[in-house]
Amino acid sequence: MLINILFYVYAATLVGAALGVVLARNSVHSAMFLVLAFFTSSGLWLLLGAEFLAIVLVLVYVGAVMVLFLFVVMMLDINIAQMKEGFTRYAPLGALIALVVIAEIAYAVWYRPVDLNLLGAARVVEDPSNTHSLGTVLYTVYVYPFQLAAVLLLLAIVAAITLTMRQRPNLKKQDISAQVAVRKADRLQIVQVASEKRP
Amino acid sequence: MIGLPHYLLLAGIVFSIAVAGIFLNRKNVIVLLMCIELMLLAVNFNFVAFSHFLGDLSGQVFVFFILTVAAAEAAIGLAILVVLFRERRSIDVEELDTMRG
Amino acid sequence: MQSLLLIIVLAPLAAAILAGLFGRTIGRAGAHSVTIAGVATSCACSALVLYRMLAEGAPTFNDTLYTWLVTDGIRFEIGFLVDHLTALMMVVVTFVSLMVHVYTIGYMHEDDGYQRFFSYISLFTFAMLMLVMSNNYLQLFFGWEAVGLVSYLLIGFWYTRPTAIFANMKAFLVNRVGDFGFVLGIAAIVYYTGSLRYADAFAAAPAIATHAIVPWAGASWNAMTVVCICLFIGAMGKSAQVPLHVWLPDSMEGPTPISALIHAATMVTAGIFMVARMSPLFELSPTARSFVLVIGATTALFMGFLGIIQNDIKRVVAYSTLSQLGYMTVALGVSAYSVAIFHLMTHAFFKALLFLAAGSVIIGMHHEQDMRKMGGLRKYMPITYLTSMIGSLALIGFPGFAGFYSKDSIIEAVHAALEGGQVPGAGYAYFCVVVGVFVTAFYSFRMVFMTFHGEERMDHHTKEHLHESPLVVTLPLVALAIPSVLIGALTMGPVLFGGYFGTAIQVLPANDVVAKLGAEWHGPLEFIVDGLKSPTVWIALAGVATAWYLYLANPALPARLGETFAPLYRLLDQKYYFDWFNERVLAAGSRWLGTGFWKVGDQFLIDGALVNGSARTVGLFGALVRHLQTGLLYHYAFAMIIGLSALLAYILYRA
Amino acid sequence: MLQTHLLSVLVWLPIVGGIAVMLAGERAAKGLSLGVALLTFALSIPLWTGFELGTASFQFVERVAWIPSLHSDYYLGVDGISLPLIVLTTFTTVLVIVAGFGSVTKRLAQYFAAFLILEGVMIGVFAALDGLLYYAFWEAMLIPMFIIIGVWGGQRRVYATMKFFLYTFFGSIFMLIALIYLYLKAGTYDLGAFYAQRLTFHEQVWIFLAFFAAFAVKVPMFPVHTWLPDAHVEAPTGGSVILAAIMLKMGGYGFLRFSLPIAPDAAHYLSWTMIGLSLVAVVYIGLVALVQQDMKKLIAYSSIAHMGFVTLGCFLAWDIVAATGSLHGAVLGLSGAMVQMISHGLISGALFLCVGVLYDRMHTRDIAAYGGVVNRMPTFAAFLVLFAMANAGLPATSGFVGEFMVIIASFHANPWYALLAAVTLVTGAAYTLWLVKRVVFGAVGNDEVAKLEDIGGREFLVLGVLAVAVIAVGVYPKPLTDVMEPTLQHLAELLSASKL
Repeated sequence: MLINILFYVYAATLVGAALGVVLARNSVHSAMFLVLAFFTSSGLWLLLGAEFLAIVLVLVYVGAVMVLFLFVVMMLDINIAQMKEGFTRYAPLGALIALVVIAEIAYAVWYRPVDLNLLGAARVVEDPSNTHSLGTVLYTVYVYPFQLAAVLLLLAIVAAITLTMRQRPNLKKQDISAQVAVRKADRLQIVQVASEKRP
Repeated sequence: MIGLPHYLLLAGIVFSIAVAGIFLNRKNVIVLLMCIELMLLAVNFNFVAFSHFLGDLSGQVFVFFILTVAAAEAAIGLAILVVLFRERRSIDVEELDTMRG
Repeated sequence: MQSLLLIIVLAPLAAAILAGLFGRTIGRAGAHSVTIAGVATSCACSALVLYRMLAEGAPTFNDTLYTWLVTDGIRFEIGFLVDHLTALMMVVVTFVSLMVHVYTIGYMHEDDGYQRFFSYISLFTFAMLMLVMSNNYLQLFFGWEAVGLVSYLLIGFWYTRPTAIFANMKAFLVNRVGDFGFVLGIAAIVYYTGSLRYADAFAAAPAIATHAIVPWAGASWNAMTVVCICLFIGAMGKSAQVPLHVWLPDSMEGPTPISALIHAATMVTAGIFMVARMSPLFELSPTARSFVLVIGATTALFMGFLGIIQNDIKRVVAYSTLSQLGYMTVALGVSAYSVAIFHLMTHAFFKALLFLAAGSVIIGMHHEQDMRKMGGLRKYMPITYLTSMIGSLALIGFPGFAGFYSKDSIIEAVHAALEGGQVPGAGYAYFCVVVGVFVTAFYSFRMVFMTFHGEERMDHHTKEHLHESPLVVTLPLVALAIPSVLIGALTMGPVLFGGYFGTAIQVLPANDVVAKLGAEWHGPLEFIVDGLKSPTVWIALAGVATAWYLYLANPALPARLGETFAPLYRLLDQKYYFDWFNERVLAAGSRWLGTGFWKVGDQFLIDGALVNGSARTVGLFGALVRHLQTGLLYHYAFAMIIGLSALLAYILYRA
Repeated sequence: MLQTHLLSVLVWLPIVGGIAVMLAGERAAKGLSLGVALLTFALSIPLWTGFELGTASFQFVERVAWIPSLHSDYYLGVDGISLPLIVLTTFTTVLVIVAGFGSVTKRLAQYFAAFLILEGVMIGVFAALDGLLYYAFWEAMLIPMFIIIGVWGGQRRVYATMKFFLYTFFGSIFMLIALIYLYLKAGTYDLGAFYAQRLTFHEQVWIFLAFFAAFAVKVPMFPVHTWLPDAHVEAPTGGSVILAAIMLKMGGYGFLRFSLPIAPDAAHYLSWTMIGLSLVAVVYIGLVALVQQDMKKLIAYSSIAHMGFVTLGCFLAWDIVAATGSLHGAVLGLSGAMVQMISHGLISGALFLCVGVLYDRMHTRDIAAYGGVVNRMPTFAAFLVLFAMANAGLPATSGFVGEFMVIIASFHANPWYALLAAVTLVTGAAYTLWLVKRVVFGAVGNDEVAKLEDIGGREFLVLGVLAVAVIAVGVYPKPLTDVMEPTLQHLAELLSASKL
């Protein structure tokens, strides 16, 4: 019963947060709504027993990705007033389409329930610890995809840096090798000055 | 009792909202990226739900990978966005029509 | 025997290759020495072969040298057939060739292409020998085309002259029209016999004659007639019969020795030789022989007319060659194959003589060929004058000279055929050859009178340098003059009536006009006496007298006659408009057609409509569809959603 | 080792060599590529000498599983049809490489590499006995050629390459469909299984038409020939040579290898169309060639007319049976077609090389820009006249042999065919001599011509070797026909037996 209540609360919050992402006037608000959506999803995943993923979602998404989003949103100088122009004009059409798709999905999942037994998946007895069992699978069966995912992340880092790095002209930088290679003759000029008589 | 259909429907609703968001949003590319994140979240929901009700961990492993890809995508997407803004001083979706036929 | 024959063939070839490829190394003297040595060897060996055949009764040689290829059970071979007919041709070819080689030393001694020239004429000798010695159609066709090639190269020998390179192309193409028929004839023979050998074709000849070809529904042609006419079309090209004669007068653009060797004595007679060789086939098709007869008669008379109005000395001789070839063809048409060959032989000597004499005149005149600028040359060039007089007398058939025997035999043979009545068209042919005698005599002596007699019309400078040609030029003249006088009287009996040809020439008894002549044959002297009783000799003399009157006694008259009969003159001057027709209608027509096919068919229809048309359609479609690509993200998203929901709806509906 | 894997070596040696040339760079390119080409040619000689005469079966067979899931094998072998073409390929490539030494200046290493790779792939096409393998080589062949024309081509090379590529690609897609259909029927891509596969009449017609689309474009037959003049005109000399000498033969080879034995009843049913198109090629294209102003275009059109003889020879068999009641003469037509292919390979290659020699000096292909070349270049003129005569089908040159055989064979089928085919004697001579007359003969045409220099040792070598080959085949073609005869006899039996 508690789980039911929790589910509905979380679900409602999630839907609300999603709407907020779409409808918010300020993109900072959108981002904050997205954070909310992630939090509630994490809660729902806990209900489903996916503890590890729920925590990862919070740590990685809320902690890293969303911070990145906020960072970019705030860094860019965006004119908020203009941001929602034309929104109301298309809103009814957007809502209609969303409703149609939702109706179709609802029809599909509600009136044509899936017989899970037919899917023929092997039911494994779960280890008490979700993290432990996930790790077992991840580092045995899926070890190569796991490595590939790591490479992908590396690539993403390299790509992001290459994209955003720029060489500013006339930027003053320290050139250590040039400093070390310098010789006395380069800097110091000894001038022979004719001596003057003492006044 | 909360069953699989509940979760699936929830995921469907979130997905639809995100799609509508892409359609509705005409000014801000960042919100588009956020909508994509939302869509991926909806997909992940399905995976986790099926994984739970089938008792098969593969679904969760896939969510793990999707999270990885989504993080990468977000990083690169934002990098592109920054470069774009640097070039055009705007992230207006309506102005991004270089590919017009 | 086989090695002897190989030497005959290969000696000129080897000499040609040496002179052609290493001409620069061996020098001018080297080139003419090696080629003359080659041809002389060949000539001596040919004489030896003929001697062995006649004196020792050596059997006919018929053997394969090597197999060219075998496929589908058909053997394509290279081989020799040497019987009396071949042996005769070999001697004639190599002898005339040898004379021309020697003569060339004098004629071409200032020319830059000296080695090249010797190489070509030796190559020609090789090709011509391959042609006459062949025992199968493949090799015959090889020789046939190879002599055509050398003729092409030699007509265009002075390649910087536009007329020469036009003439050589014309010669090759007209010959190719003939070969077109020839190849079809050969294809037909292979079709009916499955073999390319003469022997097989002759053996199967009666069987071929029973077949019919149905060209279209309702028509039926005798297979033998088709074969023979096809082969004869080849002969028409090579032996310059109307209407494929147009190349021969133009071929006079080549150096004179060539005109003598190729375009008078040997190559142009290849067609005559070929028909004689194919006598077992032609005997079985009266229609084909009739065709041969009419074509030959037309050539004999009407080409003679053209000789009357020519002013170029070589062209006069060229038209006389055409006319004489017509005579030979007439003889073939009445089944007098041996007479045709006999005339071929005598003609080879005296026509080569005439050409070489004309060449000698041309040397003397510093390459001036227009007879209107000559005259009175006899005191400057006595040997040349004498020999050309002999040649002309032989040509017109003056009693006792070689041409008399052969030409009179032809006329007699046609007469006999006319009486026998086996060949349709014999009456026309008889008319043509008899009138032709007058025409021949007229233009021959017109040439002699204009060149050697009368007023000296050359300019002062030329006159100062006039002198008799050197020994290398006059020697061949003399050497050819002797047979031009004697060969007829010496050989007429054995060649025509002595069964010389044996089985080489086969004539059906019903068609055998030569046998009828033989019944009245009592010896060469009696033949002269008989000849004097017949009108032809007097007709010839009348021709000479007319020429004398018009060009010596009353030289102003020809021009007036030309004005009086202006349309006729123009017709002759335009050579019956054959060239006009060929150039303006055939050549221009095919070029017009080609341009049409190219511009309309290829460029407009295929490329324009089909290829680029479909490309343009795709482009047009793309131009329309591109408007869907706005480049705006939310449009794509919208399309995606619509598509997604429609797909979902469809799946739900189906399930 | 060498005996059992000779074909593989022949296929892969030039490809590997080509890659090595590309890596080795400009300086080593000439020597290395010539070495590879010569080695390949040398290795193709044991193929000829080791070839057992008198049998129609495939020899030097190599077979290992390639794509087991598709039942496709790496299956190579030669018979009397493919052997002469393979040797022609290796021979021509050597000449093309040597000819490229002086005339190519841009991207030398890539140029030679492209030709070497192309050589290997073409040998693969001729040697493949597995449908899928054949298709792979067939398509791979397009790429180097595309690059050769596109990079080293003339002014309008982009148009020409697009046309070339799209035309051939269009055709080969249909062939792929036919191959897949045959695979689904036979369960394997083995060519022998395709031969043995029974097919209904309708299946045969569709399969035949699909193959026809590919091969007719390649030959090229009227009316899908218009890519050829453009491609030739724009291609560099070497490209033109390979295109004319070998790539066009792919079409004729395809007819003999695929269309005829796999769909004999359809070929029978459609033979009148094929013969009609061939004769149109001979007559129509002959006339078109007569009015060309561009040397390469003229030779290109003459190629189409000559290839008309190849297709004519291929499709005569049924008419011969209908006219005479026996197969006698059919093999004559087939071997005439084969000889014509080899001969055309030599002659058209030589003619394009001759044009290349002139182009290198004058940088124009316009016939009107020449005249009196013989005055300045006598040796070259001699070669050109020789090849021109061979092109006109003069006996004792290779050009005569095939034409003669096909004309005789076509007389067996129908005298009218022979009549139309023999038109080439006149038109062929007309356009070739017209070219010779205007380019070679005459007084020196202009100042440019007056500055010409005769061919050097390298060019002399290339043209001389070709001249020897042309005359050798013309004087003694028996070795060539002996190799082909058993295979063609077998082929005639295959195509005379109905598959219904």
